[in-house]
Amino acid sequence: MAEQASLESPVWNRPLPDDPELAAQVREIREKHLLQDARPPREVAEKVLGPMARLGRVFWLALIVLGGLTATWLATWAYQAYQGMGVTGLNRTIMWAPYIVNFVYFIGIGHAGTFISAALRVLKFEWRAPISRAAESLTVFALLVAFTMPLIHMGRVWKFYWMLPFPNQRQLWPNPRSPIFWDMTAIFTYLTCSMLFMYLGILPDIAIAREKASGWRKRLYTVLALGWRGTDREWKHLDTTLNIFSYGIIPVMFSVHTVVSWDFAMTLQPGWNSSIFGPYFVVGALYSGVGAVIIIMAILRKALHLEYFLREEHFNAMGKFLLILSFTWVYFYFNDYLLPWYHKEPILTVIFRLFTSGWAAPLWFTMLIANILIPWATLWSRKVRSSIPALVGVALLVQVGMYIERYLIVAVTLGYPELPFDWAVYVPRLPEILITLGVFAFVVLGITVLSRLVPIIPIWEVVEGQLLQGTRRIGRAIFPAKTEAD
Amino acid sequence: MFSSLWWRVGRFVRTSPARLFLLAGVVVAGALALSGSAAPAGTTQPIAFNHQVMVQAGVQCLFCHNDALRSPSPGMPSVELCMGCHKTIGAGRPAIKQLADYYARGEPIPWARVNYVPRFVYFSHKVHLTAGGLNCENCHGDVGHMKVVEPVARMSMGWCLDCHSKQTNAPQLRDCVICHR
Amino acid sequence: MTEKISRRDFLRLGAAGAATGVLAGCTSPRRWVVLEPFVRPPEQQVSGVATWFATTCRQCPAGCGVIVRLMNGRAVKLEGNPEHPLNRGKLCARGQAGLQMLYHPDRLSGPLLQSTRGSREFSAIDWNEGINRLFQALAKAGPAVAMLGGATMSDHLFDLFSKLLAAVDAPPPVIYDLYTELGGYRTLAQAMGQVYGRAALPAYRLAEADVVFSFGAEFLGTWTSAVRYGVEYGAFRSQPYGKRGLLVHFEPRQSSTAVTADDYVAIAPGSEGLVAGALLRLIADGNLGLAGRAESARGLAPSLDVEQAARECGIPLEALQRLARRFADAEHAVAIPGGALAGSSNGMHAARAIEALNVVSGNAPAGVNTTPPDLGLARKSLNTFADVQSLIARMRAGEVQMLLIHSTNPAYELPEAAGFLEALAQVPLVVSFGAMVDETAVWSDLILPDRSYLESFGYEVVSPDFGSPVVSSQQPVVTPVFDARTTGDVLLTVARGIPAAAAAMPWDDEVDYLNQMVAGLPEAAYPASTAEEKRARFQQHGGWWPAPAVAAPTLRPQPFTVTAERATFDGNETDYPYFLHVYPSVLLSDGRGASLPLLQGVPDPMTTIAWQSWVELHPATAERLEIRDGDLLRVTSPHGEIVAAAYVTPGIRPDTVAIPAGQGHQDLGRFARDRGSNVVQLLGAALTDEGGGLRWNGVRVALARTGKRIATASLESKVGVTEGLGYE
Amino acid sequence: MSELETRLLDRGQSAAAAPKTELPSHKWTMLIDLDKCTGCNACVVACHVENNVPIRSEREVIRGHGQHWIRIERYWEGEGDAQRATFLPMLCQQCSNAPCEPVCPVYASVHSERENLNLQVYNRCVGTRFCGNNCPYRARQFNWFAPQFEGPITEMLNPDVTVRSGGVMEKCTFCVQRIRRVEEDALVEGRPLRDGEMVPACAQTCPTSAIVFGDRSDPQSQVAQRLGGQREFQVLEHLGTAPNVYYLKAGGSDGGAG
Repeated sequence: MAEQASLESPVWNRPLPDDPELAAQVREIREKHLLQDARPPREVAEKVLGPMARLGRVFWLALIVLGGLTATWLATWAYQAYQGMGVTGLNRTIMWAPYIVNFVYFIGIGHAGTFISAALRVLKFEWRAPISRAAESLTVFALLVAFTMPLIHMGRVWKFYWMLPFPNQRQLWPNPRSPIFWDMTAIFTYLTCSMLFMYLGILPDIAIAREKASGWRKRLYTVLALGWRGTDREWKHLDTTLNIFSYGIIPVMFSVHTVVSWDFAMTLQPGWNSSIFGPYFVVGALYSGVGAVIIIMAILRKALHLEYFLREEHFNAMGKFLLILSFTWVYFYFNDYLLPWYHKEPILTVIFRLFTSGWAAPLWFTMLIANILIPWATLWSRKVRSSIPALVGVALLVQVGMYIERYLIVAVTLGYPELPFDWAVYVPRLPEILITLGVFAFVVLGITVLSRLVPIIPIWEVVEGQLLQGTRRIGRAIFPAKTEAD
Repeated sequence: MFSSLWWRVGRFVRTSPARLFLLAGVVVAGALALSGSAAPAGTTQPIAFNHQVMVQAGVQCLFCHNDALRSPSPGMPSVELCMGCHKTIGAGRPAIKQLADYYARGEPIPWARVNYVPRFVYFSHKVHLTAGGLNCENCHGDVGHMKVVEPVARMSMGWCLDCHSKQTNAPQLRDCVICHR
Repeated sequence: MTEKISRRDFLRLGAAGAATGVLAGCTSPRRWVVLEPFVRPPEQQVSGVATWFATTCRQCPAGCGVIVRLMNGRAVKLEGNPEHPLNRGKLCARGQAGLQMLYHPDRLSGPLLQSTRGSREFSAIDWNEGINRLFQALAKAGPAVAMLGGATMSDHLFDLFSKLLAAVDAPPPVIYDLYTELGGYRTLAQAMGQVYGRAALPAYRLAEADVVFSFGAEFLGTWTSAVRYGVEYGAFRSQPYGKRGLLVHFEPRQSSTAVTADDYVAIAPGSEGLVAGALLRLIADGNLGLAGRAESARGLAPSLDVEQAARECGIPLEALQRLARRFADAEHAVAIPGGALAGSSNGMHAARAIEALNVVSGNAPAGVNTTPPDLGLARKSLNTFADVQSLIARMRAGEVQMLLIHSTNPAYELPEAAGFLEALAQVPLVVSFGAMVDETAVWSDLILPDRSYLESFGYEVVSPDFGSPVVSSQQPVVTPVFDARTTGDVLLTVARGIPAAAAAMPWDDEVDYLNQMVAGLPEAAYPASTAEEKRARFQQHGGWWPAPAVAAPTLRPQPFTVTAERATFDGNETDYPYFLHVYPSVLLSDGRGASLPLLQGVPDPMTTIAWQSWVELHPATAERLEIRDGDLLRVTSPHGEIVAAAYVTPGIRPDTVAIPAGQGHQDLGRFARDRGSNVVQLLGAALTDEGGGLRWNGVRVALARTGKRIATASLESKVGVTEGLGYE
Repeated sequence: MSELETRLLDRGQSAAAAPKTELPSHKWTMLIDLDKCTGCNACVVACHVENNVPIRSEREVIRGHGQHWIRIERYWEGEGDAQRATFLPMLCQQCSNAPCEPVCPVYASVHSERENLNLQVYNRCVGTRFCGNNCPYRARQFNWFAPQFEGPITEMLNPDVTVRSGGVMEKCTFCVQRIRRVEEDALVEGRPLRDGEMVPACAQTCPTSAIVFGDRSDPQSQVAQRLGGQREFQVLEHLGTAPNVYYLKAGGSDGGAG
């Protein structure tokens, strides 16, 4: 009978079963699962668009602070470009460090977004619906930042275009053998795909916003909506395109961080030239990425009052996700260190000793605690996973841990080349620190601003999901279930 | 003429906005392509020196630029060398008077460089004139008919490569060290 | 006047030449370059093609021949003169850096007057006034004039100074500087005089040697003719039929010579003579070696107890015996007395004892037992520290009205105890000829800057010459960069005003003088018929030397005795627990190199430290005093104290600390000023037992942490090179 | 070079139909006899002067920005008081299989097949420093700041060598400017190069002649003659970089060749 009812009456006012016990079950299901807890589309839209338009004092404060930091970043960059790379703490042995660490880290962050929305879309995990866009926006801004890093790192940034293939009278081209060239290609592709993927997803929501908004927002949305009318044909196209993207973007994503890892794995530097770096970096990236998404989710939920959309179930799922990735990452990490520890390749042994008992030990152990001990100790418990503050805490720790891990790989390992005469230690100086702070600020700033410009929760996906959700009764129990769409 | 050009461009874009990107791309690529080379603009010389007159008077290039055969640089004639002839020849003319003044003051003449290559480019006149078997005019044009010498070619890397790829007896400019040290 | 102008053209043309370009390498090109050709080009000037001129290196007294590469009239590279029989085309680090002496930004342009000494407030005057003041003072002072010169002064200049002083009945110039003192030039020469009858610097041929015992002789770094010894050493290492000599080095600290030696023995400071004596004793008593060696050893060996000697020197007796056998058995064995021993109280004894080893092995050094042909050229004769002390005494007594100082820097180089500056206060007029404001110039009234050696004429009778006499010629290779004037001409100008001097110095300028001197030279290795050609070739080839003679030095030792004297040290063992080992820095030598960035910025071979000065400590010492690299230590001797950064190294005896000379300038240009500390301040003014040398190798010191710390400017990774890959 | 690169480089030169005249090729090789190296630093200073290598201030050296194309690496051998220092002159090894070349995105670090040298094209360098990281000898020097030559010192700059600006990687070139000079002279005189005609600044000044330089492809050259002795080794041979700088171990004879 329930099915019948669902087909006649709209999902948002399906009657509760008369049997109070069953009714209780249904209520429980509805409050637990967003997609079960259907509301009229208008209301759903309002829940998203309402807070979006209300710019409170906190928002402006954040805008000023983050904007300030971003400005500092650009100013410091200008100073560094004018003075020379010497203003950084780099030296004749460690020629890469701060910016490449950030580069790797942000590429990593950039992974999660697309992974969550594309992969989970492919796998038809409906619960991802409210998360996906926040994740994608994270991807886009992280990638933007990551892309500037190699430029900031260059000695003569004003010649950066020599790294791009363009016809010139010198008859010179970039070197296809250089991992940097692969990097550029991979990241460009990934960035473009991610942006398009995100933009396509936003289209219908912008159209909705266009209907609701007024003033400059109206004008803005009218342009951005590209005249979306929501005809069946448009929907059909959108669906197919998004599917194509979802399938296409996953291999790209894997390739990107593998290529990034090749920047190191392809060198002769002991501790870098390891064949496991590809998958190891990819997993590391996802690990830190998912963590970052959790943090962003929490922030948005608080800032935009999205309690209705982002529920315990989502954080719980992300928590599990984080735990699994933690396991995988540990597997690769110890693969990478078990071997040197066993075969005692001299330089690697020195580095290993440095991590375990040398000056780098505090960093190394902090990383182990943040990346392994805490997640493993906590994430198995549903209580932690579903308590947002706890989960965010863990996610933050994971960020710290993963940043340190990249730092150890790039800035510390590089200090130990083959000839002991050249060993060195890298100590950051103010410019790197300012720039690093600045880029972090920029990512947050970007998302903050974006979340106020476009619906950060994909309204149409949520509604669509809710339409397709129903309940099925088996005996005395009621379970959430997909209704056969006809 | 330009207005019509603008109109064409305008129409080209209007017909399909997407073409705007194409256009922008072309412009950028072109700009970048040109960016590598230094295009010398005209300048005034301290003395209105006239190569045409000298050449028609039968003075060979190597008479004044007399290091060209034995040195990477062709050498600029010393004021003394100029005066060698111009003590008598055309001593009355204003330009020659200027020259004489420089000589009397013992001051060098601040000639402005006409044919420019960047300082990280090492070009050897000696090799090109002897082993290469070129003549001055191959690169510097028909100076004999120039009242004021202007560069006939933008001496950019592409120009070097182009010539070396066309001349059969010129070596391939494969390794950068041939010009860049 | 052409000079001045054409010089500017040189610069302009240089600055404009397509190949040059300061910082233009990769920055966006300047579109418009002004080309300024010569007004009157110098002969054989081809723009863009290098011209080479031969001259003499003046970075140390050795007198190596160099050739200078000129591009568009600018000196861009120094190389050894391949023709020159002394250095044979080779050059050392200091020689290579010579160009910065020429192009140093802090060189003086024109004479300076200092109203109050030490104020560093100079007022520029023009040359006429400067020379005039010199003349007036000279005329007034009469015989109460003194001259203090350095060993790097050109011989012709020395001659002119001597003639001038003689003309006014003043005592002859005193030639003394720290470099020759640290090299033990004077002491060793005297020892040679006692052993072989001719007091000259010894020159040891290593090319064919089987065994070389070096007693603290840093002959591959700084000692006498280091470049030539480098050449010799190269040959020594690759002799015909794969023969490779054995080099044994005795020194308390691992110098770069010790590093290259096959066998290095860290002996107690000041025990070189004792080692030599013990070796003699062992050869004599053990009847060691080839025929006749033991006999001659018996004649010379001092009476000493070998066990005890071995203990004192810090060598196990077996090792000593092994070494004695090696030396005695070697066909061609050479013992080299170094500069270090000359600084210790028993210097002369040690030198004799070591030379006795050569007598035993029958290998006399070159140049000490053959009287060279008289070239008719004046040459410097070095003075001892005792002579300097008597000069100082005269100054203090007010017997010196006017002091001339050229190419030496006593205010920096003499220990405080010598009381030079106090004595200087008694001298009414002090004239410095320094090209830069050095510590001494600061205490002088008048500065008449001399030209750098690449801008001026001169010659150097090479010493030590390795067998055959060599005269290196010096000529200007570029038109002067600064408005400095050659002291030679200054002196000749002044002399005109003084009748006696005018008679003694009839030349109208120094070139005239040189030409007449050169004209008197016997036939050279290169053909030269007329006098003009002779002069031309003299400059062109970079000097005069006879066709190579194969006459091997014959051994004609005088009767002399070897005694085993112990070295004495200032300061008792309890208050001053460590021996102080002073050594000339390979790069900065005695400090004259400190003004050149090229020598300051290049890392020292043993410590890889640049721009700084340091105290070398044994790890045990460091552990006892809890000292880490870079800790600023207060080094105290009975005579003074300095503060210097610690450098812990296994390359030194636990009972010794080593400090290089050369840093710690207050003046001498922007690159030398206020870096490190001057080790000379730790030394006393005591003399050695014999020969009147400064006893600079006879001081004990105490170390104390100041609690402050500096970052060591070293190139090496200390962790890397000490712990390395950590295989145990 | 890979086929693809060759095609990329050939683009535009495809116009050349007729066979091109190729300049003569060489195998420039350096031999360093550690038995003769006395660590006197003459080579270092000579290199600085010849190649306009800037001297960095004390502050820079402390910050690890010391810049020398050739340096004397001093190691310690043995234990305790028996420890003895050893010198290892370290410069660009001009690897035939250079790790720095493939990683450069703009061909600033590029191999010259003809000279068998490892070129660094300063004016092409964008300063990614990838090459510097990938050089196991750390022979590449980066200009952390634009070099400063004070006052008249600018006048002793060698006009044959580009003065590198800030943000550019540089390294030992085997004094390629000298190589080119003698090559150009030989080309003009239409003769092959003579052995010993080309000597880099370090080898020229080395008092003990520990450094020997020449063209390995000429069997009569001193280098070719001396290669293959028992003492011969290459630094970090096992990495397969195939350096063109050979070292002779210190101590012990190698049958006259040392």
